[in-house]
Amino acid sequence: MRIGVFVCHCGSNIAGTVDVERVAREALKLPGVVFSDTNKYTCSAPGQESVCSAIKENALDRVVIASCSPRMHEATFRKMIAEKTDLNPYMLEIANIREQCSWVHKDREQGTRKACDLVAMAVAKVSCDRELFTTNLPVERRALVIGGGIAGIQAALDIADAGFPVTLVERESSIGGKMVMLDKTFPTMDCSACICTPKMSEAAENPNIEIKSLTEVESVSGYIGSFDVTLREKAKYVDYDVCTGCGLCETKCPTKKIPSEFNQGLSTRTAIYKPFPQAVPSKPTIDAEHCKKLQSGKCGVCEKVCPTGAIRYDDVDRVTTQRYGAIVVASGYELIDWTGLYGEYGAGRYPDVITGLQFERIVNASGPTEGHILRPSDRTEPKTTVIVKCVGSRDPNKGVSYCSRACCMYAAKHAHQYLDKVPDGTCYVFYMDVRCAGKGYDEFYMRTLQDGAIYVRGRVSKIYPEGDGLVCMGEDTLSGEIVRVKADMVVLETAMVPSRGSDVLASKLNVQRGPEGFFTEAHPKLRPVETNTAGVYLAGVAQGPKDIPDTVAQAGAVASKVIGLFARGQIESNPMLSKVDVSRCSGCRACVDVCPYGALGLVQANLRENSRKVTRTVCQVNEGLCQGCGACSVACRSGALDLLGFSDEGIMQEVEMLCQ
Amino acid sequence: MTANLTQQIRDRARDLLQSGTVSCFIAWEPARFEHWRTPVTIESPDEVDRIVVDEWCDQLIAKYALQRRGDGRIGMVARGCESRAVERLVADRQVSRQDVYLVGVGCTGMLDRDGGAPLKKCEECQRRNPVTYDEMVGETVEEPRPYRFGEVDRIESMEPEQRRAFFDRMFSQCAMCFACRNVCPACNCRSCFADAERVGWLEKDFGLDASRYWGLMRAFHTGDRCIECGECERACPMGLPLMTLMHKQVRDIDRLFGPYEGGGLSDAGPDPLRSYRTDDVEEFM
Amino acid sequence: MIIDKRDICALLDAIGRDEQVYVPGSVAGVTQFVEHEPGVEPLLDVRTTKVPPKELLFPKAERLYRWKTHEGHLSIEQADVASRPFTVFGMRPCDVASVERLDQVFLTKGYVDEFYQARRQAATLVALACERTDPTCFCDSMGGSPTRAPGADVVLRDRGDSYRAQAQTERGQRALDAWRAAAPDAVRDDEPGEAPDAGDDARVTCSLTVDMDGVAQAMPGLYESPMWDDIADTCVTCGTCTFVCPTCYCFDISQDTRAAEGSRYRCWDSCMFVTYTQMAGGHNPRADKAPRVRQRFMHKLSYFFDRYGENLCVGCGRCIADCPAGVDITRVIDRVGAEAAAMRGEVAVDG
Amino acid sequence: MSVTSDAVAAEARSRAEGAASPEGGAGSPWQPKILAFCCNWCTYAGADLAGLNRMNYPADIRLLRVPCSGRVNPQHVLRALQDGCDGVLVCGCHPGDCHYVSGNYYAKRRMMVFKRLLEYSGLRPGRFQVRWISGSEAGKFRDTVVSVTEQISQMGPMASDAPSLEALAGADALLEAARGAGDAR
Repeated sequence: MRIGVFVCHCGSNIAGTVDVERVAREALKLPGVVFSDTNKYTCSAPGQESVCSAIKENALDRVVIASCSPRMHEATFRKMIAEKTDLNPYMLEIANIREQCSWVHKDREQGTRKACDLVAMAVAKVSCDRELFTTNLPVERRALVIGGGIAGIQAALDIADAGFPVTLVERESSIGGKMVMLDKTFPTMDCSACICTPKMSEAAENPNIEIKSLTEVESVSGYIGSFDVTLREKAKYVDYDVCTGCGLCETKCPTKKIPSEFNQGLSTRTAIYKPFPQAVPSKPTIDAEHCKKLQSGKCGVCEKVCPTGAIRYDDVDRVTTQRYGAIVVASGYELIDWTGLYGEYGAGRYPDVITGLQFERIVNASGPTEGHILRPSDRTEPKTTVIVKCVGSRDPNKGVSYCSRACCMYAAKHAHQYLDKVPDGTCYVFYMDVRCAGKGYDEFYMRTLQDGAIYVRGRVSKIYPEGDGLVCMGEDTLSGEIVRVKADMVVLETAMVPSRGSDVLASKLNVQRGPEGFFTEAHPKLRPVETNTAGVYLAGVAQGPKDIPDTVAQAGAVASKVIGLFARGQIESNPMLSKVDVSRCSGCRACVDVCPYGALGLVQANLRENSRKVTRTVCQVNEGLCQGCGACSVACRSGALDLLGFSDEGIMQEVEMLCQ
Repeated sequence: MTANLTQQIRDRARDLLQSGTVSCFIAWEPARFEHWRTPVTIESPDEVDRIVVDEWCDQLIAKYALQRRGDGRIGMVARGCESRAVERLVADRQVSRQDVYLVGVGCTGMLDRDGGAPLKKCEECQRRNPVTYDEMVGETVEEPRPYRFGEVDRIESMEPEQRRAFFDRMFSQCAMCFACRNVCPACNCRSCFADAERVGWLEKDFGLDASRYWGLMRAFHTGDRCIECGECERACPMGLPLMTLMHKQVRDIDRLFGPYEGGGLSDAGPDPLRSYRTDDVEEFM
Repeated sequence: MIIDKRDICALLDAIGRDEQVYVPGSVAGVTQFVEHEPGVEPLLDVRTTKVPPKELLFPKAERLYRWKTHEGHLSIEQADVASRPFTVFGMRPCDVASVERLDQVFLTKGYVDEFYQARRQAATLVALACERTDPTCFCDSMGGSPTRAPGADVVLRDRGDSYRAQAQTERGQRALDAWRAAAPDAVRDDEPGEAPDAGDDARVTCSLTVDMDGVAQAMPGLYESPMWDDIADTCVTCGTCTFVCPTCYCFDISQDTRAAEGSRYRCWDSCMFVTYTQMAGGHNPRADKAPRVRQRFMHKLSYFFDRYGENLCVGCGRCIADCPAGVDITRVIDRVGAEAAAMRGEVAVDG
Repeated sequence: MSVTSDAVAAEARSRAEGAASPEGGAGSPWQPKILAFCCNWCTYAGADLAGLNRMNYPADIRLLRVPCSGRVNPQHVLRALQDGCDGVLVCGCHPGDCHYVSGNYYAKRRMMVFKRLLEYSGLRPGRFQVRWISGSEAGKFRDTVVSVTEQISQMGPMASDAPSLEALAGADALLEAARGAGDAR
């Protein structure tokens, strides 16, 4: 063993408090150390040059660099060794004598002594280091996007535009998500459908995008570059290859009184239906739950009227498995069900207490009221409207503790739209705070105030009917007075919550969710669109509440990550992984239970033991999934599992050296 | 234990062997001295009369199933402790439940072959009746579930120095013979960490540090999986009160993470130290 | 020389002033040889101590040498082999016999172990003949006797209220002289005319007996016998039998390495352990239980006999008493006899 | 008690205890030796941040970097305590923030049980501690080091925890009493 120790001055950063020359001299006394040197700035080009030439001249086979934190320059020095010497880059240990020594200890003697210890520990560890090699895992250049809202559509388009095939999976019968239900978008007041539906058709027409509606993810296995995903496409009862989307069936279907999901229950639809005219795929499906033919066998009108014979009452779910290199989670959100939480708002008993999304449909020209603002109960124009913000949001007692972020702006938008369409109307907005951080947002809010919206700071504590209207009671916390407003209609701006089934999806993908249920990004600042499972990315509200611009930006970011991965075509594996010594493994499964990545499995292995062939169940590490945390190596009682790079021997030797 | 239990077990063993239900039958036979018993594995129906099952059968026999793996179904007398040991072996995937055929018997405790006093392990027993079996011979017995943490209470009430002294003396008596491990149904690793020649793993110098390292680590490795059969303590040639380490962990785990099970097959999920809850008690913040 | 039982402690106190004296005692309930402490009565009524006195001559772990590297230079320092004189007081005849076996291993046939030799030469062995035997005792079947301890320097015989001490070697005679000088009040001369007592094999006998006739000769022929599988079926291959055995002498060489220095030591090992024959490349010729169990009995009853003309078993019965699984060497010997007879076609073996 | 046979171990032990005194030898005062296993992503980063902020803390602590607190084997801890460390600290991310999702949850359970076992077997409380310190909690890291160093300094070297002869004698009686029928036959 020929270990070289290089002690860095880091200018005066280290040398100011640590006698680096003494550290280098002391290092020479350590077992295996044949060379030591100091350097002004080891990470600089001349510093690296001197380390590399010392490695060559002294035929060093292991290197310790005593410098700043390994979190700072370990990668730099590994790269240096890999590129400029014949050494394996993993035959390197860093002794952190800057952040954890010279910067925190003033006493030169104590600092020097500690630096000597830290170098000795690194020497002990480097003595146990083994050559490690990265392997290149191929990447299947095909992406799966889960969720066909604007986030999923945008991500799919961006990836597809780069030339890679994408499967866009949507659980509903049309893509478009929530955005396509909106009337206008703040602050520019673009028509939401006008900007969303072209994206939808663009996705439908893109040859690289395959849209699978009424489809859910059944199971996922594998790892980055090579996920095997099983999808379940629910029976549609319509053969899309034959159907032309003429819509005749919809007009003839006798079951017409089903509340329209798209219109938030404010209108009805038929049993064979397209959720809205611009739906993509632009073809109907049969709602089996309400279809007379499927429920009782009597009817069959659609089959009779269909000019192309596309109706298939015997249609079944289709389960397919496909390999993907990357998965984008854009599963979006839904609005909190306020009716179960806010009894004081009538718990849904008053028809004129509606949600923001219902208001969007009412105000929309293609909505149930053709854009006239008419309240649901009697279809009259409300002269006084109250908008209540933070229904569910920022209310840990009843709803969720977080801020849903977009509501301040769409409350302002709703007030603006109302006052625009009902010029003699009065609009009150009850609020806790007005948060309008965003380009042009505060200006929009100010315009709404100029429009005449009356902002009252306070929560509405009760809504009760009086005459043909509703009274909203609450405290104006600025004046301290109790306010009672007689309203004709109340709009509740409800909280965004993770879409249903997020928990199941999270466990299938092995990604984490925060306490509020949104998917957790790998790092809140620096890896905002990645998850802790490599190859799985987050876009849109699935990761946390946000508005459309942020969602689209995030979708673009995700696409760039996926495109980057696909462009490389392969990924270099982290070689510091768990390694199993099958001769010691009992196949007890303790490791499998603790692995957070599902990287360990039990396999039947044919082994040669004591010159005999045996078949036993042993543990196997999936190198694509293992992230090198080492939890398994502790769960393994017999020591069959070890973590390369942080081996038991290396750790024990460090301990022993310290105790020397 | 009923008087004719031996005969009943012999009859069942003979039937099971004759019918081919099992390929062997594990029980006890008399040893050289009166009241001395030794485990026996019977392979032929002609030899079942060697079997004796009475209040002197002090060894736990379940672990002998491991050496018969792959040879067909293994018959076995199963008291509470054997049945729990089988569950442990199943949970640790060392045998499958179908590989063993358990002839259950209710047990009222074993006696010391040299003096006739009840064995300590039996006085602390929580499961006298088998928790799983394929057939029962005789009636189930009453489950007194005696308090088993008296020793733990006593030691916990001591000062650290006294405790250190107690365990220093205890571990200094350890012969490093590994009998505790070799009889323990939870110690079913193919290869034990103590047998690994690794730097810093386990010294062979028979010193106090080595025996403490062995004693504490073995206890920890089995801490969440101990079925409390007390076999380690019975087997220890130095008579060390090893169960005190197990009972300590059993009670801690029970208090910290919910009802202690140990057999590994409860509905509560995997063993306590290979699972977690995000709302676990927090004491390290 | 006569020593009244009530004066034993005073005598030991006196001997203990000049050298270490080890006597049967109890540590936390485990009987073993302990250093005599002034005023503490030895447990001379205990027959075989749980822990044999073997480790006084052959420690569980013993440093052989130390090494050190200093600035690239390696230095080796031999461990000290000298030992100060000591007395083992109250060894039972079987344990004395075990020392004779160890002597064979460590001092004869041209192989002299200097560490053992130093301790052995420093030791004065004082035997205590047995007046009664335990159910597990069978020394008289193994060529020994409860009443005689020919390997001891001094032998004590119980006379009711007193012990009679007789020297059997020069060293023993010097010891008696020293006792007399050190504790004149605790000892007195033999009654005039009292004849030397050589022990009486008929007076004290073991209830447990085995027939050793032809066993050593029969063993090699039983190497492939299925009986070893039967015995191994029961055995749990712990090291209890080997560690409580007064004659088992297997050791391993291990090391204690710390950075720039370290040492090598030898330490007890057990042929019952799977690691005993574990080879560096992973192969293990005795990976299974049966070959290990066979090895133990072959060594005790055949290989050792071939080399030294006696068995590596002195019939102390410790392994029988302590085996957690009830494996019993006397039953193995019986089985060997029966198998051998069967092979000769004399008797059919059953069970 | 076996007297001669403990010599090898006793020497190793006395060396471990001797190691507790600094190289300066008999003249210089005892300084504690404290080993901290720190996870790479949180506590090690927190310690780096403490350095970046030029926080000051006692120099008796040595950090050993591991990828995750879930990588710390109780065997490492026991070994360190036996080999001459006067105190051992295991640090990781806050529960819920583990870089590896759940490693610290496992570490938490393991260490909760193991710490109790160690203290049950006579380790003085404080010698082994576990703390969750995030990458941003440089101050908490500093405060933890200060408080742990303070506690260990007050306790003195590990060797001083060796029980007195009286305690050992008392232990023998307790040990004998703790044996049950059928044991130590």
